[in-house]
Amino acid sequence: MDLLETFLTAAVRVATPLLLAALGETIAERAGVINLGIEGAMLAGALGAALGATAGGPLLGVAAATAAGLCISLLFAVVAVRFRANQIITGTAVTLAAVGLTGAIYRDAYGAEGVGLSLPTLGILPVPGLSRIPVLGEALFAQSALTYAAYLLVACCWWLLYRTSWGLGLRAAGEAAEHARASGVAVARVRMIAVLIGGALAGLAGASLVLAQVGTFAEKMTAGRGFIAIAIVVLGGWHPVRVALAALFFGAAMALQFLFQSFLLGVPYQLFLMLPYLLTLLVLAGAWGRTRAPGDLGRS
Amino acid sequence: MPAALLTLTAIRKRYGSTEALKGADFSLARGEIHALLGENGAGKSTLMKIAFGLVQPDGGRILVDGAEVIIRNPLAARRLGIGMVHQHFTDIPVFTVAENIALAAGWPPSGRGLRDRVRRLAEEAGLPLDPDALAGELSAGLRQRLEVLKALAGHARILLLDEPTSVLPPSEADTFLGLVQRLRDRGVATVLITHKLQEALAVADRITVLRAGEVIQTGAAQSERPETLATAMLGTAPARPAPRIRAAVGEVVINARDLAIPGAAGGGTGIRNASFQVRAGEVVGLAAVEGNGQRELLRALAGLARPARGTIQVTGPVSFIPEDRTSEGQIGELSLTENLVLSQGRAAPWAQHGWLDWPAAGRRAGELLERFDIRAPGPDVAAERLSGGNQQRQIIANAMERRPRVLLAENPVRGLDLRATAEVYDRLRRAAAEGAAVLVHLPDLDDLLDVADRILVLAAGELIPMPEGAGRDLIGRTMLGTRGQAAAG
Amino acid sequence: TKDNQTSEFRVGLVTPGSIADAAWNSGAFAGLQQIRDSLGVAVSHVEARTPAEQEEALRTYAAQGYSLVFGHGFEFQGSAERVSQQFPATIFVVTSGERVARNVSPLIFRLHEASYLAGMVAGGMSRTGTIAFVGGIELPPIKLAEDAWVAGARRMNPAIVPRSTYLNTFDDVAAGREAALALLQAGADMFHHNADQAALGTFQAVKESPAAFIFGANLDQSSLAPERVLGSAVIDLPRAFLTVAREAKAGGFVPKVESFGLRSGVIRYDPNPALLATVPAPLQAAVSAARDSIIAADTGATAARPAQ
Amino acid sequence: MPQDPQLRSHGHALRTPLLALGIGLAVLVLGLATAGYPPLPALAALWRGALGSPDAILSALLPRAIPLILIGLGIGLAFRAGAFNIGAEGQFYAGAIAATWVGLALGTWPRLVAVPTVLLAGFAAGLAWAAVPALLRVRFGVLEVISTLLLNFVAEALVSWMVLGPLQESKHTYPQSDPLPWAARLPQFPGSRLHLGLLVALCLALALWLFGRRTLAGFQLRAVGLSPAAARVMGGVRPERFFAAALLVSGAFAGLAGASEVSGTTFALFQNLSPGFGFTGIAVALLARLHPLGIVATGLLFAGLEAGAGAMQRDAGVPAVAVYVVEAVVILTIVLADPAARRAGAAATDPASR
Ligand SMILES: Nc1ncnc2c1ncn2[C@@H]1O[C@H](COP(=O)(O)OP(=O)(O)OP(=O)(O)O)[C@@H](O)[C@H]1O
Ligand SMILES: Nc1ncnc2c1ncn2[C@@H]1O[C@H](COP(=O)(O)OP(=O)(O)OP(=O)(O)O)[C@@H](O)[C@H]1O
Ligand SMILES: [Mg+2]
Ligand SMILES: [Mg+2]
Repeated sequence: MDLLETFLTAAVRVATPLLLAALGETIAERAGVINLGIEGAMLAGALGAALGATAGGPLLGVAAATAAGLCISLLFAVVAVRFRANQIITGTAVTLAAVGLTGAIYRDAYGAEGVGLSLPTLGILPVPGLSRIPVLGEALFAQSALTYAAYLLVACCWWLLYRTSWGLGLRAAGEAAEHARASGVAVARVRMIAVLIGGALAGLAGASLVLAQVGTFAEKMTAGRGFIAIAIVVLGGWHPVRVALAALFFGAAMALQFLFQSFLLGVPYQLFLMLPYLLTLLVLAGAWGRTRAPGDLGRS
Repeated sequence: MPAALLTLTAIRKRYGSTEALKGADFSLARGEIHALLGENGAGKSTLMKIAFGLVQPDGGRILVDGAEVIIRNPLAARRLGIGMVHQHFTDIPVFTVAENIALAAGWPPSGRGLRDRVRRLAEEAGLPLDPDALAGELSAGLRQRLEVLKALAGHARILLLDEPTSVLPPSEADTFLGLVQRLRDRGVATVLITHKLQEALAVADRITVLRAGEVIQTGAAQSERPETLATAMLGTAPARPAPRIRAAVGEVVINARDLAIPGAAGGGTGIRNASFQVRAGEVVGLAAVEGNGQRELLRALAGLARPARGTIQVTGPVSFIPEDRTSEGQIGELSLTENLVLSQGRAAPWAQHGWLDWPAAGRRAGELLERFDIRAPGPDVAAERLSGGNQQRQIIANAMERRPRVLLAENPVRGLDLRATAEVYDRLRRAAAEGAAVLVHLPDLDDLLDVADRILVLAAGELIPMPEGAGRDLIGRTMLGTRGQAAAG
Repeated sequence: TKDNQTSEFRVGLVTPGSIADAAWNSGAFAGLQQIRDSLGVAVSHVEARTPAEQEEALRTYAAQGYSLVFGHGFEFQGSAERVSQQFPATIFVVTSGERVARNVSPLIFRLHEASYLAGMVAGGMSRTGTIAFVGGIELPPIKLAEDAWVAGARRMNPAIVPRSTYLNTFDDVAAGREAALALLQAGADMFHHNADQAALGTFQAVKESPAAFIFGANLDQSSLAPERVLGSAVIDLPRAFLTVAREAKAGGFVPKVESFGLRSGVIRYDPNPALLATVPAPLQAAVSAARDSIIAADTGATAARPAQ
Repeated sequence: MPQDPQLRSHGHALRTPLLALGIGLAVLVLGLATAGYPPLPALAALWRGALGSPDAILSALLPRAIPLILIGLGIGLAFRAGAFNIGAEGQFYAGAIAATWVGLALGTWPRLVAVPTVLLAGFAAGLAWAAVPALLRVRFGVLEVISTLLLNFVAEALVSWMVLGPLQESKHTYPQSDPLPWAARLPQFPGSRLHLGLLVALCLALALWLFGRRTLAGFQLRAVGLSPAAARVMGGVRPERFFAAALLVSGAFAGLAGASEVSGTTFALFQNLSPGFGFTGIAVALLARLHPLGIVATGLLFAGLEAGAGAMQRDAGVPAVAVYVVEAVVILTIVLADPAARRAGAAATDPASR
């Protein structure tokens, strides 16, 4: 494998959890709900994946992760949508709760001082034929099953948002809740479901970190990916396909950071750490910047 | 009398200290057009919102087809076959026309079918509209068409129309009312709220008058005359129209030369070429079919848009009354006092050196409530709590308060009842008499001829001054122009 | 009287991070529990992430009359000195600290001595001639460990090419893996780390690659990848903590630089017995000789910080 | 009857969080008991840590509250104008870096001049850091919600580089700066960790309150936040100016918080100076419904909660992870218990560009 292939493969791999979480957040935000709790849902998903995989292998891990993400976002949905509490505060608190709960459950299950869990992982599943395509084949088609699931979910999200009545109502609820209501959309219910879908996808993102990448769990291991996913949603202009591209862009910038550190010596590493964010700002200042948020985003 | 399709009995609704409805009874028969009249703030919209599930009543009963129902939300209303055109636009601005209609009708949002379906609907209704235009970029008149199409798309048996014609020019209003009559023939029952008595008398089968939350009378339309209706609405005989004031014309206050202004993104021609002057003491009418550049022209004069070419000279305080009151004319969350303070800026007596004297502003806002006959519990109430017409009065009051040298008004009587409309016309004339240059656009040419001293016609982006005393026919023909039809549709 | 004494002598621990990190902080917590169990004294722990919280925590322990307070990291040095002036009756121990004050005592772990030995093994065993180090944040003890690891490898193979990546986090396991994957691409086949839990990802990457090996840090980490961990540079934190606490409880504690190296037994290079056979005997002998000479050169507990 | 929930009654703004706190504590007792920790000792520790003694108040509660109040005030101002600044974390670090840099150079200056200079440096640096998103928004239409977030990560890397590079202490060993000279340090209340930054924060809260309540500009700023279109058409103001100014000032307040933290609490630059002040600051501002005096109250509330949380670990053996849950429960209960706070900032947290 040459360097370019390594880089592209790493980009897609790094992008996968970001993409999954960002897709879920796209759905929630299109419905008008900004959910800062997805960082917590992702973390819950990671722990769910670890517990599930310990108990019954990677597939159970994926299922448990999805369920855990769902549970955490149910808490968010009840407080922020059902009771219409402020979404930002609620999301912050839900993430805090998830950090605490996952830590407590992890310590309870594996011991107070932590262990280096070693879990069965999903492994790489090359698509016959396609993975042989020069340059891009390896990057796109020699990944874990969860990466392929993410591709599929991009299409699903697009179809849901733009090709179904329910998606139309969802977007209306995000643009102008009162008007949507006057047009017969059950705003609260739609938002609730959107948040839950977002939570399930964030859980899946946690699963991909644990089961497709590191094969272990650690406290706070999501390390802010939920917030980066939110940035990706904005960068992608709240459109699933562009969100996918934005996630790939971010994945690429992060992968580049590690390659630079490994190959370029003598440059302060902090400069590389800034790289993904500075690149994104540059892209935003260029043609991609003029995005428009859903009109009623964040209004509970 | 045919069986009642929708019956509202003893409906009560209270907003804080305001009793919007005090036990109102209303019934809509199968296949009738039932006009609902009343002054601004009488409770018409509230009654209809209750029938549509947007507002829950404090008391009373609702019957549909003789069976008692609870209408918890608009979805429930839709299921019962009720459609509504709201007094304010309720579209999703970033959706296309087709998407907005699909949303309201529960149609799937895309696929080849939708566009054709929408086109067919628009043609059948006689309200052509581009399915791919963005709702937010439509002019007010076209947005109103969209509202109507949304209500029609659901195949409602009961149509609640809250001032559907208030922003439509007379020709379109006629088309629309013809449509309502055709729908009646197909068995659709309609409630028509309007402030235009002629409309009600022309198309309605029955007329109900609401005053201060109570039904004053209901009866067959044939037995009514405008005077009796007006008396019922007001509680007293209507005052005679004030004599028309004619002021001496002074120096040039607006001087525009070789203007070109790009049209709004959603269509409309913009201004290609306009040169004109308005002098102090004149009321100049801007006659134009929707989308012919009047919006752009008024905004450029108000300093809100920059012309692509040409010069504008405007002297002295400018007041601009925008067409869409909810998004630009006021801030609904703010109180009347706060809206007043915002509209007056630094020049106001309560804003000495940038420090605010709220009590002084509040007192002034209270005075304006009296002077402009704004029905509100007090100046501290949020503007959004007022009825539509009272919101409009408040906006006009604030605009006048600046003692403008230049008064630009875009359909300032939108949603006003008869008396208030007459008052506004009178105020425009009096402002001119006190030395202002007034430039006003109204969709109704007759009204415009009534209020204006002379007329400027905008057609296809060109400005054509009319000779003094030009007749209705000449102006109407010029508006439609040889050079191009309206961009609308 | 014994009861009286135990109720008076209380030990507090402030960690800069989670005690479930299976490394730096969990070792300290284990040490605290050992103090409680072995000495029968009351103990207390608090996690404090920022300098402000850390000073507040030290101060609160002192104000509550704790006799011995551990600040677990170099970052406690400044705040311990400030607080100690107001609370002379409390002994403050700063792990990886720098200076002695009247009642402030630094505890220095010369983990780099063990990392040096690990580096020797890596240098001797590397086939590609490239070795890699994954660091959390570039803290002094971590940088020292990296430098020693490189020096050890150079000793066995002067042409060795060292690579390193800093993650700027100790939490992000996935970053630990990505860094290792990039380093593998750069040709590295021997890994060492000092990134606490983030290094779990590095272990995973090494496990997945056909021919790479890794050396653990802080704890004996052979169990994380029994086939791939050649050895670990170990700090026996409980043993060190207990040593200090016992002395302090006995009443004879004189603040001094407590420095632990290979000689003390607190720092060790523990080879993975399962893989010992793969390490050539001459290399093993060289490592033993190096360890002995380091121990021989160590003059005692009051050794100053190693030269920077 | 209908009242503007945001401004009218200050008593109310202060009362509801206290009421909510009571309900939160009740939920807390249940939670602790379920998790197997005796609730009473834990609650007693919470109380002791936050308010239990003069020392707790002066050395734990109040010093913690200072950065939260300063940052909350700035965020409150920005949100009011509709500027969704979630970059206070980065602006805080920018201020801390500048304050350290300037402070280290001022050893020979008289304290009366040096300290204000240091604070001013932080203020200016926070302002400059916020100028980037302001410019990006006004010139290129980049939503500030994303640019401020991204700049947080940049600032964190920057401070990490500073403490290992240009600002590293003179022996070049530790990732921290040299301690600030005495002249550059904010005076402390004798025998405690409380410093004069509190006074600065309180004065600014008062000033902001007056600004919002009594000045035309403050009122126009709020109008811009509620409806830029109406503020422009009807109010004749230029919304982008208010928007940008609010964003800049809010950055400056966060920068000032960074300077006050360095100059009053840690006396040196560290890379983990902030435990997430920028994000807690958002909650502080929203919970106070963006009201400046309310922000003082909610800042104290959060500071008390965190100081008390430390005590729960220390004195009641509740582990740190459980303490996170406790904090989350309290916050959630507060937002649920206070319907006005629920609506609060619903408009303000709207990052849409309208
Ligand atoms: N604009 C809005 N934004 C968010 N939530 C809203 C909005 N309007 C109403 N709600 C919430 O929605 C619920 C009811 O409104 P809605 O009509 O959307 O649903 P519904 O169909 O009545 O509910 P259900 O799902 O129980 O049938 C209430 O809980 C209310 O708090
Ligand atoms: N949301 C609300 N909060 C408080 N008061 C309200 C609210 N909506 C309506 N009102 C009050 O109820 C009364 C009736 O209002 P309504 O909108 O029904 O009047 P209307 O007859 O439709 O008037 P208009 O012709 O001006 O539209 C008015 O006094 C109005 O101020
Ligand atoms: Mg009405
Ligand atoms: Mg009306």
